[in-house]
Amino acid sequence: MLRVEDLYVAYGDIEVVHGIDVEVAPGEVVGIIGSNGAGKSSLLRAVCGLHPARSGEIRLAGRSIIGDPTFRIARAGLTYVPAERRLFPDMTVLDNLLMGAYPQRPAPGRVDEVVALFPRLQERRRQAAGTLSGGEQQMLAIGRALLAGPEVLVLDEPSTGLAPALADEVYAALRILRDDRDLTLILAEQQVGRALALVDRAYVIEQGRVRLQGTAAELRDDPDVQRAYLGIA
Amino acid sequence: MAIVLDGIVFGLQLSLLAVGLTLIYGLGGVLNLAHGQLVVVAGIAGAVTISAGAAIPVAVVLAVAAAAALAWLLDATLLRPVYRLTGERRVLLSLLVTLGVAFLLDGILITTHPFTALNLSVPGPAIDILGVRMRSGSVVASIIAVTALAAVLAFLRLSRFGRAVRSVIQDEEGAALCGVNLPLTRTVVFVLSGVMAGLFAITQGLISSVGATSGLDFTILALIVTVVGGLGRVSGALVAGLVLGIVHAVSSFYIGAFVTFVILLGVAMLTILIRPTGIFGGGAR
Amino acid sequence: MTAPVPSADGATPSAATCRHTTLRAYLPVAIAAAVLAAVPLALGGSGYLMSLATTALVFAAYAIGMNVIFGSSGQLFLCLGALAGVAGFTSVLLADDQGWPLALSVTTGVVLATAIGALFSWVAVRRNLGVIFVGIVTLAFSLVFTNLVQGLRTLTGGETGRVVDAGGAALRGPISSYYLFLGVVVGFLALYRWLEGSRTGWAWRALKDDPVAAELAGVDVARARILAGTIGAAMVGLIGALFAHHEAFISPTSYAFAHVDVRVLIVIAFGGIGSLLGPVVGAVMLGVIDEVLRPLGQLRLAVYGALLLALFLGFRRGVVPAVADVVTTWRRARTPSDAPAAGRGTRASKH
Amino acid sequence: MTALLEVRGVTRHFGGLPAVDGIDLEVAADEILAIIGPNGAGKSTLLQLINGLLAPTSAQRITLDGTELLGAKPHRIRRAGIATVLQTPRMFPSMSVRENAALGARFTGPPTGVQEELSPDEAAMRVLERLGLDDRADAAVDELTLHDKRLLDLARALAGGPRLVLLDEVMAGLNPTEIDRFVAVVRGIRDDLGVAIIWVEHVMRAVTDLADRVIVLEAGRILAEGDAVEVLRDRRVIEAYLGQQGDGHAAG
Repeated sequence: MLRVEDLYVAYGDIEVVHGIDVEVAPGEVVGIIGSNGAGKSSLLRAVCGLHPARSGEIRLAGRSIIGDPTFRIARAGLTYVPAERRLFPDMTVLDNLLMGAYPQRPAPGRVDEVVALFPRLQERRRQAAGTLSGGEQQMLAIGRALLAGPEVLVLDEPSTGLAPALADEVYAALRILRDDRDLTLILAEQQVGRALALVDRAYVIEQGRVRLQGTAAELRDDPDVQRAYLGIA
Repeated sequence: MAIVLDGIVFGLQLSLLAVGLTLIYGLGGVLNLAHGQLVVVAGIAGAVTISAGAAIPVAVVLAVAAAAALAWLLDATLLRPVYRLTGERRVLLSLLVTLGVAFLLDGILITTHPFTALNLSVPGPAIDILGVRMRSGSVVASIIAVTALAAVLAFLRLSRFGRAVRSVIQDEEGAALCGVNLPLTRTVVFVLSGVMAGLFAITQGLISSVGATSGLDFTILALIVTVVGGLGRVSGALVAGLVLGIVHAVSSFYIGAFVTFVILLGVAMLTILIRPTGIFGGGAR
Repeated sequence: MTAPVPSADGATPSAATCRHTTLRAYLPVAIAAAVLAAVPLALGGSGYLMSLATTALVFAAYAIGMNVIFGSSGQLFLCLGALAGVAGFTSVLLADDQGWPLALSVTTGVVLATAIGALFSWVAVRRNLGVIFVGIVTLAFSLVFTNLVQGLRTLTGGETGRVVDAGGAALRGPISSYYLFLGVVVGFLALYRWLEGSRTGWAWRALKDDPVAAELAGVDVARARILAGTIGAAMVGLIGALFAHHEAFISPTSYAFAHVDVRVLIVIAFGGIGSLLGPVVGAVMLGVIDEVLRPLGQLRLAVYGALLLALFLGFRRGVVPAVADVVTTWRRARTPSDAPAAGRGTRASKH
Repeated sequence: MTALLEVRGVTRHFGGLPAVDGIDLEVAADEILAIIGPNGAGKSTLLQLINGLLAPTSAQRITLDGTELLGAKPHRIRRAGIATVLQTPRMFPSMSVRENAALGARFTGPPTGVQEELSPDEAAMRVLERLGLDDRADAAVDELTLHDKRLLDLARALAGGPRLVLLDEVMAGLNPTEIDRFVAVVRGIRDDLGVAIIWVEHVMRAVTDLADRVIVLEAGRILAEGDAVEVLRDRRVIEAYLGQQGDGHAAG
């Protein structure tokens, strides 16, 4: 479904991703785990076209999308939920959700379906997004992405800045999404425990390179994961 | 009362001018100092068409089309290199480039059409509104302004594309992630602002006249309203236009025109110094 | 390899080198002064040509002021004409109507313009206003000024202006006034060069490159910005006041936005923002263009607009520096030894 | 212990949420203190509260050697003796390497460990020699590698004679060899010049190598503090980094 080959990403002259390969099959749930600064966000921002890749290849359903503008990649079915969420603060929750479906009209009932996943949003439909709490904003960001009806949903650190209880709530929703087998899910997370409990398979990224990869079960039992992951070489 | 009504009419016109300016700024960080020249181009295009013997409606359509076309041309050519920059550098270059455009157009229009002016006198008697007699020209102008503003607001609030425009103003990256085509949105809004400038020219032609030398004045008026309403805030521009229109009318009547202009400029300066986000900036909704 | 040098030994030669480089720094100013001083000889004393040359000097001086304000600290003042006009009208009113001595009235005018410039800078820094807000506030001030002058007819003569009596032979004679303005321009250039080498100059360079890094390196960015606005406004005010007395006539037109600010922008765009002699070269070019375009009348406005566009879109750094670059590259290309190293950097990787 | 830097009760909110929540900390002269913690824990915010780039929402005091720095502008804090090196090298591209370093001395005292009066250029050369950049003193900063840019940033900091240097993730983007070189340089600065260092880092190898003491931040508060190896074994620290394993046990 998504294939990243030998990707290099740099900010100015700081190269942060040094030749990463990632492959995700349709319907798979894949984790990209690693400590902060490991290069997870840079990898994902390059995948969705928000930051240009220095070199490499990115294919979505077999078609090269490298160098495409973000809006085209979004329309091609890959939707990214950044850690900063990027909501429209002065627009209502409902308008934010409807923007997710842009440029089509959302299928009837689709908004209700998404809101059903996050009941907290229900009572706040007419409220401005900027007035929501951090957890609600994260839910809205995921909800907005779902309204696009993506084939690949990419989530960047959905637990960032959330109290544990709220993070649990977000992850509960993600578990429901995982069981929807039409959706391919890619999840970047620094909380390796949470991530491995959700995904089928994961890549452990360290300093811009893939350090380990394997099924969730393999990685959970790997004594190297914690060490590698904490960045102690 | 008649004065206040005059002020409201003028205020509606100001809103028409300022909403266009503020939308472009909100969307692309471009402060178009040639906005007034769009009005002048529309005015002269209309006047020339009329003097060539065309019917008024044809002239009106041509006038608005001329402003829209010029706006499109600006966006598609000279502003391309500007959009490639980011942040302060984009704002600065846009200021200098559009200032250059303003003088370029002024020079050409003043030389080629020194005495052309758009005057659209509407036949018919004055009309009684709330016990006040209004010239029919003012009534028609108000109807045009109100209709245009309502249409723009409805477009921004209700249509999918309008929602996309608002989303870009609030968060460019978020909008791109939702699949919004940013360059296309910018172009459409630029043309829309041209249409509004053209309509302003029509309303101004109904009430007084539009000549080649008034470009800078229109730009400054739009700028004042935009600043007082909060740069990039549509609802702010709308309210500020009405309020300043009334202030303008009352103050011109009781104090005099030149002091009025100084007062308006002073209000704009004070707004920036005290509350740069605008006095009526309730949000981009 | 540089070995650590014993300091007693190292001090003397380095101090000498220092003085040497200091003097060399003023060499371009001296050359410019010498060349400009010879201009009246070349023009053969024609009164008309002399007045054109004097106007060019006036614009060079305005542009140096703009270089101090905008070039060094990035504050877009769109009110140079108004600042000059404040000084000009103040000085004329005090000298002609109140009978003040010329020197005192000019000084008062300059002080007033300086205070206004300093105030704008101070507010902009305090409120942390971006380039666009500084631009709008100062543009609004320009228009307020023009409108006030036109409105206060009894004092200022309104739109038509008024005759200025105070002046004296030195300011009025075609040759003497040329040298007087030349003295001011050379003084400004020397001051500019001196500032460049001073702590303030380094503060300006640093804050233009990166204000946050400058602040972190110990630069008082706010003070440096306000100083730029203040010094620049003083320069502009001085020229504005002298100009009024020189012309023997004052009107809002000679200080209008379209007359002063737009042309100064063209001058510095041509000469290169922040370059020492750029304003002089740019002002001469503008003078020539003005003269060539005289028959065009109002169409000159269009040419100014086109120039502004072309200069800022085409030569972001200024025509003079760009030409200098081309010449250097061309020279380098002819000496094949160091050709491959030229102009290569890592900057290309930025997006 | 007499503290060089003392921070008491510093809090900073962003939009109502605390990024730094009532932090107390002390740094001794010539100590290397590392601050680690997951993304968004408030590490960089804390540094910016110390160097003045951010103003605290509330605070009791921030003192350097007894001098109150609370509310001072960044340039004042720099002149008082706290220099900063940020993750993204902040260069002055219009200046040469030497001029970049000299700028650090122009507005402050002489470099640390130097007694005599030096011109800014001389001060710059001293520091560039120490960091091994003197052979490129007249180069343009564009020509430097990332590693050398960080060194130059450090040179600019040292040229101003700081008592304390704040390093914000300066190992990010360096390769292993460069990390080793940089670690040696940082150690040299502390050992030879007696400059104290607060160091936000996530390259743990460098932290365990260098730090005298480690503070772990989570959600704007200090979660653990102590010797590097000890802290990294701390159960709470591992959990903060890794998140809870699966469902159920919600750590308070």
